[in-house]
Amino acid sequence: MENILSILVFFPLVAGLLGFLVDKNSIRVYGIAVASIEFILSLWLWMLFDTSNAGFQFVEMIPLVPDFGISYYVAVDGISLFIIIMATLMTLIGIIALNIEKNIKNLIITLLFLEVAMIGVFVSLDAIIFYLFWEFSLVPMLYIIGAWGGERRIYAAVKFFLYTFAGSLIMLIGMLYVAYVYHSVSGAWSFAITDWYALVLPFEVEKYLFWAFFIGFAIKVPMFPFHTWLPYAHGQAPTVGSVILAAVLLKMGTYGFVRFSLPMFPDASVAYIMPVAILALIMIIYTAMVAYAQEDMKQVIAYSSVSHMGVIIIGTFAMNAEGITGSIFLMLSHGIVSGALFLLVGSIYDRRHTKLMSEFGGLASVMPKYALIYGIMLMASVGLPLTIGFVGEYLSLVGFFKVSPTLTVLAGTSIILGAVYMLTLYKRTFFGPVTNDANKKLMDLDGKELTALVPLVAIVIWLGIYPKPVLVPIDNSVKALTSFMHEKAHTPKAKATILVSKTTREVK
Amino acid sequence: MLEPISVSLESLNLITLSPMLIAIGGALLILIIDLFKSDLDKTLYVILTMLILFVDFGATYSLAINERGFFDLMLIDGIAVVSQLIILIASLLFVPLALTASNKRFHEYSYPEYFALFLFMVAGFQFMVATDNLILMFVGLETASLSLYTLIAMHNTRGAHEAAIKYFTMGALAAGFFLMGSAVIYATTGSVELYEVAKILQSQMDKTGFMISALGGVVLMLVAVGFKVSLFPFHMWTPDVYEGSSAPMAGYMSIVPKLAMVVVAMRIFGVYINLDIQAVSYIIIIIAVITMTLANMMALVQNDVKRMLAYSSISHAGFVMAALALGTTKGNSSIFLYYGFFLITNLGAFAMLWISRHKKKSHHERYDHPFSKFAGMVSKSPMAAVIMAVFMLSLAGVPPFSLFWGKLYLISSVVDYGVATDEMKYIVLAIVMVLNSAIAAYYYLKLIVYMFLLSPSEDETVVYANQSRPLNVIIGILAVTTILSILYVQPLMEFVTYLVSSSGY
Amino acid sequence: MENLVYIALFAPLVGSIFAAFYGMSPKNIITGIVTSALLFVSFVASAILLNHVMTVGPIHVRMMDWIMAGDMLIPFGFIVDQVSVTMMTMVTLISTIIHIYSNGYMEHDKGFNRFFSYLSLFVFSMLILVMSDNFLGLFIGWEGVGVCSWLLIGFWYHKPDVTRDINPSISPSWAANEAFIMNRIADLGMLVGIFLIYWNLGTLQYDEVFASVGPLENDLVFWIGITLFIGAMGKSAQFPLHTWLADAMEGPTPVSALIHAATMVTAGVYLVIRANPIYDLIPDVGYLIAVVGTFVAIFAASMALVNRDLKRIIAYSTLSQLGYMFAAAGLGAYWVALFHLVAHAFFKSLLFLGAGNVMHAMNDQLDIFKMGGLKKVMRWTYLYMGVASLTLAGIWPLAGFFSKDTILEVAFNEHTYGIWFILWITAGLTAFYSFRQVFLTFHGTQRYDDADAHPHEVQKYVLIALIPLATLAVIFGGFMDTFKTFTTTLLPAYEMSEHTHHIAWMLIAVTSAIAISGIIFAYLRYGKGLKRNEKLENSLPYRVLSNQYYIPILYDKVFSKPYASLSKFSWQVVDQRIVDATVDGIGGIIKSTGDNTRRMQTGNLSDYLKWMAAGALLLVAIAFLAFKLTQGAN
Amino acid sequence: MITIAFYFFSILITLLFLVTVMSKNLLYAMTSLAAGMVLISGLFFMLGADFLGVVQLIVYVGAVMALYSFAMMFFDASRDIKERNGSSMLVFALGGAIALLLVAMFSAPIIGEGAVGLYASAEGATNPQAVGLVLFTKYLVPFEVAAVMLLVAMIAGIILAGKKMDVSLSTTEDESDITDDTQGGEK
Amino acid sequence: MIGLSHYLILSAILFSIGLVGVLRRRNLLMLFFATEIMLNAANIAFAAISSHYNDLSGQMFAFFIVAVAASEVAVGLGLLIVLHKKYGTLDLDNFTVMKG
Repeated sequence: MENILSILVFFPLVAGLLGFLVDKNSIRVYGIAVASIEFILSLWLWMLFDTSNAGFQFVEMIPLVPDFGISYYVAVDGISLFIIIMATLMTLIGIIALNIEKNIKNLIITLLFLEVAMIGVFVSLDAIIFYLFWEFSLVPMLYIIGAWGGERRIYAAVKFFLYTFAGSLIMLIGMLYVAYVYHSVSGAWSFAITDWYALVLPFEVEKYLFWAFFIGFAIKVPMFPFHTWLPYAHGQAPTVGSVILAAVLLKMGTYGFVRFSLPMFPDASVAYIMPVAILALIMIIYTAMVAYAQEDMKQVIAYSSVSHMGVIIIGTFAMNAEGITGSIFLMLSHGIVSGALFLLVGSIYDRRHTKLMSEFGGLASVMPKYALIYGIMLMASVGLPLTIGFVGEYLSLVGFFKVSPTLTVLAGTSIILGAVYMLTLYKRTFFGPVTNDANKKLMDLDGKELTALVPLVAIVIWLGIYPKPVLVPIDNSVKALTSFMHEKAHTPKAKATILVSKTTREVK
Repeated sequence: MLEPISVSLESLNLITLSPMLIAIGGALLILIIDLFKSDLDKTLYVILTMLILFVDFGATYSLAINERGFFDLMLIDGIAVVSQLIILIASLLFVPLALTASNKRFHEYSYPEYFALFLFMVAGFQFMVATDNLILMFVGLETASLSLYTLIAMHNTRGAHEAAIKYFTMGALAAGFFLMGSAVIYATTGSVELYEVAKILQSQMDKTGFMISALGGVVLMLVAVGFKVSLFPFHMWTPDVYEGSSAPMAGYMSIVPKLAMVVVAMRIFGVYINLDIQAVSYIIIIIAVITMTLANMMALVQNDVKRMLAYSSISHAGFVMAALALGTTKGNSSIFLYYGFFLITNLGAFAMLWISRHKKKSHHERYDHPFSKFAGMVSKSPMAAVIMAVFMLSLAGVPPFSLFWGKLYLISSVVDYGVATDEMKYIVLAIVMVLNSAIAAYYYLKLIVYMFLLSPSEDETVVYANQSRPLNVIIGILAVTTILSILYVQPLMEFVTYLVSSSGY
Repeated sequence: MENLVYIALFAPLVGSIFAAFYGMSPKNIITGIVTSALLFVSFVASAILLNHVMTVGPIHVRMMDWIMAGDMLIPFGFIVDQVSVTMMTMVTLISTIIHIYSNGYMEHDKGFNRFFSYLSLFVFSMLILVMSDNFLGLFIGWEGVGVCSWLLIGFWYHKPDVTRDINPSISPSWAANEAFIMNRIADLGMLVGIFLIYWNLGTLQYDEVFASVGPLENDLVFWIGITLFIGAMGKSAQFPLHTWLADAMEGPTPVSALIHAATMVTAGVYLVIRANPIYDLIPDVGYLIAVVGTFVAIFAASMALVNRDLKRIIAYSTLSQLGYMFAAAGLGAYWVALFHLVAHAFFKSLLFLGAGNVMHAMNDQLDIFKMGGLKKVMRWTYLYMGVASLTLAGIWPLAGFFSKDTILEVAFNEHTYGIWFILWITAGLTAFYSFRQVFLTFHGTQRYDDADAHPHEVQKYVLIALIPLATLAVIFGGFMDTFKTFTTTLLPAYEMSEHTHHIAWMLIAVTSAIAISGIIFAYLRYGKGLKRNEKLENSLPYRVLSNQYYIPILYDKVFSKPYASLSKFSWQVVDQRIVDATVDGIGGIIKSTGDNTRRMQTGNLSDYLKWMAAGALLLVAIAFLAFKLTQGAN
Repeated sequence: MITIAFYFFSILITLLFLVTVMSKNLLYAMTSLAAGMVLISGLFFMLGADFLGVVQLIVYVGAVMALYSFAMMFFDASRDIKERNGSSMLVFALGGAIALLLVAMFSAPIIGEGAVGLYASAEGATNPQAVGLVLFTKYLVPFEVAAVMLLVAMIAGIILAGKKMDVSLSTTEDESDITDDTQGGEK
Repeated sequence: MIGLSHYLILSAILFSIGLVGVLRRRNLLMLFFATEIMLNAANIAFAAISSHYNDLSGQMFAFFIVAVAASEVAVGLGLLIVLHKKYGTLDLDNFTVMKG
């Protein structure tokens, strides 16, 4: 099963193309079947994965354009493995929970193509192939938002596309720059990230490249002040779009930082911890406030995503294994939790066709199951211990504390402000008397919705209590990363900041 | 009396002339056939033209490179071959677009002269790129241009007439500038042959007047080049002419005349750039940046797809010129690569417009292809909408579609140059280029938005009135090559780079 | 024994999950019975463990790994030592009683099953809190009790929001959110403390931390102490994070008794006691804690003086007693603090449960001005509340006497006479407000309308269930010496100096005197019934006190409202009109440039030609520029 | 002598061309254009380019002017031309600026010193002979291309001026178009 | 003595006159006249440089320019005839449908 990664990438593609032949009344089942197979394949990948090996596994390399150093080069390590699994899972959940009748065939096929792009991004070790999937992921998302979205869907979709497109093009220049530097050093062209890792660049160069990549990733994350596309995208996207956008697409940005910025430019990353952290802090605090001011439930969650992504960034730039592991775990947890929250908002929207909090109130007595699951996800979102949200948030903060206690305290306000907006949302929506007659007869969650949500609840609790099977492989790869960065860094400050862990662990 | 001159036939290396002679001969053949029997169907001529072009292609392909012929007048180097090949491929794809649904739909295809003129034009372009003699360049250019004016006018609509007259008049003015530029070069160096020019310029590098003449020549030449390649502010004919002429012709014009002129520019400006006269690079870069930026912005606000594509092709020309200013092998190869990919995509896009062409302007009083015509296409004919979207995404530079690779390589060449010379300016140029790509993405998206995201208009007229099997085949070929470009990037890159580098560009 | 640890810990969780399965179905008595029984099991296990710890020694179990990253390894580990087993026994005992009590109290509530699920979950969290062997484990419990508190305060979530004039707590859901958020503020402090410990000591296990904290730089220990105390302040509702506790009375009364009197709110004290090796190193912080505690003691007592709300009065008294505990802990008398904690738990929950009976009888009427004369109908309750109030007031020989008096002695012993004096005054106030409440409720004439309420005694089994509490409230003082020897095997043994020992009897006398005078004053004032004094009620000090020093309003004005409007500003102005408008503005500029430049495309050939000529000139200009540029470069 | 002739010719040519450019009357314009071209051939003779002078006379004055006159007759251009010459200031400014620049450029010492004519006239050959020698060896290809170009021009002229353009097939509806529209389906 | 630069300057002046004509004229026929002037200006320059260097390339160039000019006239007039036939006017102000 050495080429399981290729199967993972191309199975949905083939399935998507063949999907055109499937009758539109049966396409839902087709979609669920394909997504399930893909999910099982990704679980199988986990089975086959050697958790004690911190390096890249299942490496496949086929030269595509040898003269220009482009090759189909894919592999996974602990860092990407679980994001892939999450991507397949969230796609499956998204398709299960799908509640759209219009053009469903197109939607399902588009989702499958999107899955290709998502998995492609996380398995690619060739910058151009990475970029290819990265850019290509925009297209299905554009279609999903634009075709099945709300009133201002076109504005939102186009904004999403152009914003990320512009950012990633700047990143492309950075990639070409690195490629040329590699070429001038080694005499051969290569876009393989592992080759690039070996490049030790002077700080002067690193700093420009760092910012070039930064822009690409920051827009995707999205970091303040590049975040304004996100509320529109989320606000207008159909549920499944929001779920995948929040769960997976945003993670591409933070994953990019871990995969590219840190190991390639350790010195610049360290040198710019402060500016990046300050942006992240603004994300955390400012967007939490903005979230508090929202009137639309979905917008609250959209802004809360930005806020949480700030914590992920903080963790990533902690430059120690605790922080980076935490940030990657937080990516997973945020993916699952925000995905679930979007699903939940989607189900109420399906019932009432509004997401305004003022329209609701007292839902807890009308829809207890809904309120329960919402409550669990809310608690996970605010980082309650023993839910998935705590582990990552705690590790990210603890990691960054080593870098700057003061900023960590400020970043830590996310646990307060997060509680403020989330609880306010919950109070306004679920508590109080049922004042609106339209809410009195609302149906509680149906079987389909429960099928989608209950596994997520299970994961939220399972990984909150026993994160070890996931945490250890991530941690092993991150430790390898940090020690590599430490080795590579040449400025004294970077050497001092990047911590190398001493302990190694295994999942039994 | 004078001594008779004896010239051996071998020294003439007549083979270098063969591709053009085939085209000219073919044109004459068509004229003769028409002379004998006048009511033959256009399909005959289409296929005949394709065959001739095919033979021409073969002849070009088999040319040995870095050969001179006919008293050193003909120059078959790498870029001559590669540009001719691209021109011929574009022509081969263009001609069958005449095979629209019914026999006598559009004016120009009703006359065999159209095909003859087309072949003459191809020959003209081939002459243009296969020489480094300014005279032959000029004569080739004019032959091609005069044919082209006529071909445009033969579409015989009000727009076509207007387009032809605009193009013609501006072309005449541009020719004047070309001539004055040549005169300056000739005055400076006493030669109209570029290799000779280069030699003399090199020996004059330290002269005070040199810079003036160099820049003067460049400026005047650049007006002419700018006109043909459509650089700001010499681009003004482009949108009008594209709008007025038939869609395939517009698509063709966005590639072939431009490419031919780019080759000429490469030869002329290459002389200066190779002498490391940086000012020339700067002029070209500045004009290229202005071109791509302004054209993009104007494309943004268009209401007609064809006109939008016209502006977009102006912007692409700006891209190409930026790479040209580098004077590196990679830069020059990237230009051909870019045009190769651009050819596939852009011709595809225009072909899609072509099959949607109505004789009556049903959706807009002026435009043939207003955006609103494509509203909700995905529900009317999903396959066509998807194909058009692929072309648009490719134009926007979204991977993995073909133009992405062209863009990648082209920007890479700019970045390389910047890194190699340690000049931040070139990195900034690259950033400007990518930002322009991002702006450009907006208007390409606009069409996608219309096709996929908006609901169809009430108007139930069929959009693809011009559809026919040959057109479908052509579009299919173009779409497949656009989508699967990753599979042939490597050989293409290898081939182009080999040809370009082997002749020292 | 390990199994017993797990039984003690997980029995409530099992009960909670069991009840949760019935959470959405109508009332089912079985949930009440099962959860109560399981809690009893937990209590029994705890008691056996108590015995085991007493006779054999502490037990340390490690269940599994939890978080690991980098060099960090956090296990689920549980320690049953003198301190935790004391807490466990106390918690499980009171919880069991309250579970039984709730069977009666919540009899008619729709959310009966849900209630038991929450309540048992709370006990589980509390047990995690006290049993955990590391700081992060404690934090799990810490947050867990916070959530349960949120759930339980907001148990009657369906009540609408009203203005502060009608109900100072606005609504249960509002109070729940307030409690959660305030606690979160403190939790951040606690997290920072945990971070500090981790990065400086490399571990979060109590034993390792306490073993290695000594050589640490004093500044760091100082900060660790401060931040952990900030955490404690939130959970134990110390000033300025105290407002939530009074509002938390919106929850059902058993909840108030369990969470907001006996257990959760004492978690802060527990933390300080648990972290005593740290605080021993930093007496300054200890002193600060004592000062804060003292301040809160009198501060809360003063608010209780004038309050008319039955439950709020008890809540303030809880706050005040927490202040005592902190004072003791801060002064280094950890075992005294723990002793007061346990004693307080018994009598305060008793008091609350009694109040619950009254509420039940009065149809949820809480205003003591509208009660009176209930003695006749609720004899048992009267008895319970009387005993509890006497204990609270610190009357010999009840439990409160011993614990409170020892605290005062400690304050005296430390030569912190200011603290002693204030606590002494507070003792008087405590006696006064406790009996003000008792008298107004049970004595005097009937002031309620029969149409609204038909006071009656609660179910028998409920009353019986309260007996252990009442007994303990009475006799617990007698176990003081046993308690001391037991806990001081772990905690530092605090010994009074010779001098204090000598004048101890004098201190006792003084303290008892003020307590008794407080009671007498209350009797004189209220014993015969309510005589309202309009002038006094309208005086400024009275209004300040009855409005809780206007602090909630101040918080509202200074924090909530500005935060809300700042948030709105951030969204509508900064985000939409600045950040997003910039993005759209760039797009707009590009577009309008396009619109403007396309105008040069006039369609007129002559203009095009002119542009060409102009372009040639432009090129010349550029050429000149480029020429200059390159010349400059050369 | 040559100086006088040069200035005589130059001034006259300039004036005549100015008339061409400025005159409102088509006839005047054309006549002065023709006259100017004749005089230019004089300059060619002065420069020793006899053959070119003759070609200039024959092609320009003969052929081109004849074409223009035919066209003029066709267009009925006896009246004055009404033109809207709005922004003449701009025009002259542009023209003047370009003139200045070109003059400045040409006044600079731009002549390359190392430059040697590659195709000097053969010893003892007259100009036409020398031209012929170069034209039919080195420049035979352009010569032939020019022939093709003239052929193109001829075909273009025939098509454009002839009847073939009278009815446009690109706008008249043909049958299939109508059926397409009525059927409303894709083919 | 008349040198090369005299001719070149004359050529420049004539070129500019032609340019002014091109820019100024609205009647397409008149405009074509002006383009002829420009081509002729170039011819003078080529002839003069050619004689300066004693090199025939310039004359060749001029010769081809004459040929090009003739062809342009043919095509241009053809276009004008079409326009005149269809629209009855040669004023370029009437051909401004396509713009923007």
